[in-house]
Amino acid sequence: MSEVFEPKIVAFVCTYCTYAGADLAGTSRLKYPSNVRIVRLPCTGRISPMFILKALQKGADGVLVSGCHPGDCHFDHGNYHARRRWTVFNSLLQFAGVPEERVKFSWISAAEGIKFAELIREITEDIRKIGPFEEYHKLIAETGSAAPL
Amino acid sequence: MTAHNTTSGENIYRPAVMNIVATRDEAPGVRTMRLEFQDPLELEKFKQAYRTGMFGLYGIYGEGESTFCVASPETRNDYIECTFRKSGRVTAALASAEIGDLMTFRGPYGNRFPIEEFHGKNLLFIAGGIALPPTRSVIWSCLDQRDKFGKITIVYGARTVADLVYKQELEEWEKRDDVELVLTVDPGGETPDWKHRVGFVPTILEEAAPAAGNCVAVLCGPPIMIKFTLASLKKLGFEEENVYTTLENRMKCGIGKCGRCNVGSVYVCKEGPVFTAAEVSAMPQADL
Amino acid sequence: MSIQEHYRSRAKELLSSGTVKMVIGYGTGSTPDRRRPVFITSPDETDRLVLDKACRTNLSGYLLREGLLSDQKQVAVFFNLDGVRSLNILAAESQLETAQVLVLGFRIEGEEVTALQGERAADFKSLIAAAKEQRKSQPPHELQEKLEAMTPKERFSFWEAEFSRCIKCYACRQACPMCWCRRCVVDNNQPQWVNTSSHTLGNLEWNLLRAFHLAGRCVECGNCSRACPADIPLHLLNRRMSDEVQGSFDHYPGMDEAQEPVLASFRKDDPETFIL
Amino acid sequence: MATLLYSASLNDCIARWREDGLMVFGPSTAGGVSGFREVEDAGSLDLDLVLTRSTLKELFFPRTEPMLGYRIGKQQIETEEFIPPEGRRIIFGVRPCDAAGMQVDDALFDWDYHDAYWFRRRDSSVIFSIACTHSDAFCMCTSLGLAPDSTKGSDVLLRPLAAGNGWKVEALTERGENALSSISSLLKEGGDAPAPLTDVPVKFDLEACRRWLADPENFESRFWKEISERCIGCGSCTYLCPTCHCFDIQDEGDTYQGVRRKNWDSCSFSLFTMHTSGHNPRATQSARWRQRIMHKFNYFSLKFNVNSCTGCGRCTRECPVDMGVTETLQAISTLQR
Repeated sequence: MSEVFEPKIVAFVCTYCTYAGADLAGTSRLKYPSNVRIVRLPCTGRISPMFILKALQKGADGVLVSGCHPGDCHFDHGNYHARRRWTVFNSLLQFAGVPEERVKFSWISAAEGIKFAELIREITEDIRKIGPFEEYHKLIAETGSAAPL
Repeated sequence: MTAHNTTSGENIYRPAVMNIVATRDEAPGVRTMRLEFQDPLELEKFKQAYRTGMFGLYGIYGEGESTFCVASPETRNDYIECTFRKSGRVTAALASAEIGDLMTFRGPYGNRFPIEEFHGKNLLFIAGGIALPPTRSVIWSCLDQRDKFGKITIVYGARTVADLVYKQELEEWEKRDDVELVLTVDPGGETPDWKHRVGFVPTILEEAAPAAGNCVAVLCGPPIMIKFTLASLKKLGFEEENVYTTLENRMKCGIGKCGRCNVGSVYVCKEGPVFTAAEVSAMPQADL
Repeated sequence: MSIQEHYRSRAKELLSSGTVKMVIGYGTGSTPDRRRPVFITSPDETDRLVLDKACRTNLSGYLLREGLLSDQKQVAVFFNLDGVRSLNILAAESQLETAQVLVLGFRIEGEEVTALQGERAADFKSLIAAAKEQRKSQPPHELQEKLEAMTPKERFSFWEAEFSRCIKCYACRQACPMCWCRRCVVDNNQPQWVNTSSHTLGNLEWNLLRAFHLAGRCVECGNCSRACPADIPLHLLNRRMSDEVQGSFDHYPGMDEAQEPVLASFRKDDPETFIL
Repeated sequence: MATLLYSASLNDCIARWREDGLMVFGPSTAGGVSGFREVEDAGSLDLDLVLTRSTLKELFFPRTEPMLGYRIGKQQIETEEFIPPEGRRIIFGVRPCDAAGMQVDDALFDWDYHDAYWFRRRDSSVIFSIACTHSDAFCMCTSLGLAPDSTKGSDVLLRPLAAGNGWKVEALTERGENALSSISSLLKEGGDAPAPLTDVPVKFDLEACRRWLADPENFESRFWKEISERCIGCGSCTYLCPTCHCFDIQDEGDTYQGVRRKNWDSCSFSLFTMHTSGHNPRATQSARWRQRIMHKFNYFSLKFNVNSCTGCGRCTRECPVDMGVTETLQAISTLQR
């Protein structure tokens, strides 16, 4: 019997909104898949595209980057800067052939525990449908290093 | 996978596994570790090969390897001591390793101090800052067979009192009556209770050095100190052939392949790291 | 007078009068079809300067040579419009002052090389503005269109094959006038974000990261593609990035030296259709 | 009478070798870039190229190769050695300059410490070189004391026939003889005339250059700065050189498991010699170009009695700013001592 594929997803989130939203999802006992590993950062402005590449390098099947809604940034405009970077990096990834389902971006506030749970569910299901990121995993395997995720 | 302690002897890039058995913080960011070979065969090979002056590549898998001298003398070759400053990726990892952790050693490589040629002579050791370790291995090699040498003088300086390394050994040497120890710190680096000298090594050396006749000098330090100290030694009448120093260049392989440590045509890893001042003078100075 | 003669005599003038201390231009290469950068410091040497349709290299990177501009003296450089744009970006990014750079401007169109009017970066503003408009209506790049039409999987294998040839010689970076970092991110090892090894994964990471770092800064001069010994169509990545910043933020890099870097600025109403 | 291999039989030769369990490599083009790749038939070979873009070196010293795999436990470190397998290989259609490069690096990789990564591949490969009947503006083997039909580093030398239908075959080593014996039935005897070799003009006086380089007075000559002024410090000349062998050792993975790799590195890179302290013995691009030239034509020959340049001309051919060994040595030949 073949093993059921469990997508490995890394979420880079800002601590003020999305992390708080995830926390709320937890304290509200909302159920969402345990496939996501959350990496908490001070602000989406701190989330470099290199983080996304690193997650993929370590074997992630999907990545979520999420922070405060525009206008809500704790540091006033960190997420506006992040948005421009995402726009550019997202189109670069797609041009390079990384399917859009694999790298997602969202705004989730501290009050949106439900949105967080639903989004994680949705992303996990989407990736489950398209399967492991085999093209990338093949490249990792060629390096001889393991993908420890 | 094969366990590491089966030696194949074939792969020149494969390091030996070492147990960290002791560590000592010497100065801010500077640490000494004592390492023991996990594999007795590797220890045997080391004992056969190691002579004072040689160096090794110390490593942590996942971070890489870094080159520094073997700070322990050939007269005490059951273990390896190394002293390093935390400054890059590998040394940062080594600095956070603890007693009982494993690390790697590849070597010993390079040439040695011709200690038997020093027999019957007076010895002058000069070191600055973190460069005491390579000098220290020669000092102990000589102190461990003290009767073979004449007068021994050690001139050691650092920027500040806190930057002096091997403080316990300095105390030990100070107490011995067969060693003259001259300690100095740069002006401004002294503490209120500092009872030794204050001044730069070349200046202090000119005041404290023994006569140049029948004397060999061993000099290690940062390039700028070497430059001025060599001038002082010249003034004191030392022949370049009687002054030994070590060169330290960036290395990856340590065995003459990777191509980065050469000064002119001299591969520091194979033909060094020990050179006489005369040999260093013959190198293209712009490449140092 | 041919454009080459025109600029030779202008260079001679500039050097003899002491207006500039150096002219960076093109000279003959090791074969008849090659041109190489030359650095002229004496008015007697200006006849070494060549200007024709083979002069493609963007020379602005040389302006950042250590110490070259530190004495406040001026340097004249042969630039096409891309070159002037890269000069503006270097100024916008505080790498140099345009007051120290005198532009010997030219344009290559087919077989014809013509002089551009003006000698200061700011003189080319309207030409650059026109180039911006022109870029909006430029015909699509054939290979780029083909790629866009592929499935992600096909695109991934296309790039996988291309990047597998990369030898990590960093000629793209070294040839790029915009890659002025003293220490490149790939050379930082604490942490080591990108694999330095030249396996396909390391190559992919490197090339994507470089393309990202050039987004909104690339003037599409083509230095990287010409330098690449593995013939990887690097310009396609940069071109795609340029499309993106122009389409999404109306940003055309190198308009003038006051232009804000696109990824260091924002508008509250920037588009965000892809954000959930 | 001489031993001949007709082009028409080449496909059968390749098939025979492959049946014998050998891998066959040769010049071929992929993605517009030529290099040595494994081929299954003669049709995939690009034997008309003056030279491949990438060198033969890559088959012996890959641009990145795993050396050791490691897995770290509490009390022991397990390692796995990735010494290349001894799969036997025929490398067909090598140019004599590339083959000569093999011998240059043999000396280095055997200098007191025997590098198994290099020699396992050397020992299991048979190099079939083809003498050159055409060359381009960048070729300069004759300036280095080599020739379009040099035999250094080759196991078999093939001389193209005038009719263009095959090669005159000459075994140079035992390895070469063995490789020929397995295809002996496909070889013919005949008196066909070989084609004339290409004429590669001598471009500089090597001995004069070496004398100039050996003079310590010239180490800090202004010449170095002037000749390297346009160098952008990329590694393409070193990476495409058939003899450049500098490398880096890099760990990939984490502190639990991963791979230690040997990666190409280049003396052109500013960080190559940079000390942790920030001191850099070769801090300028001119110092680095000097190192490259000195290493090839002075240091290496002092140590191993051979120049580490075989005159392939790739450094100039592929240089983004049209520099290279040729220009520098030509300039040195004309310098007044």
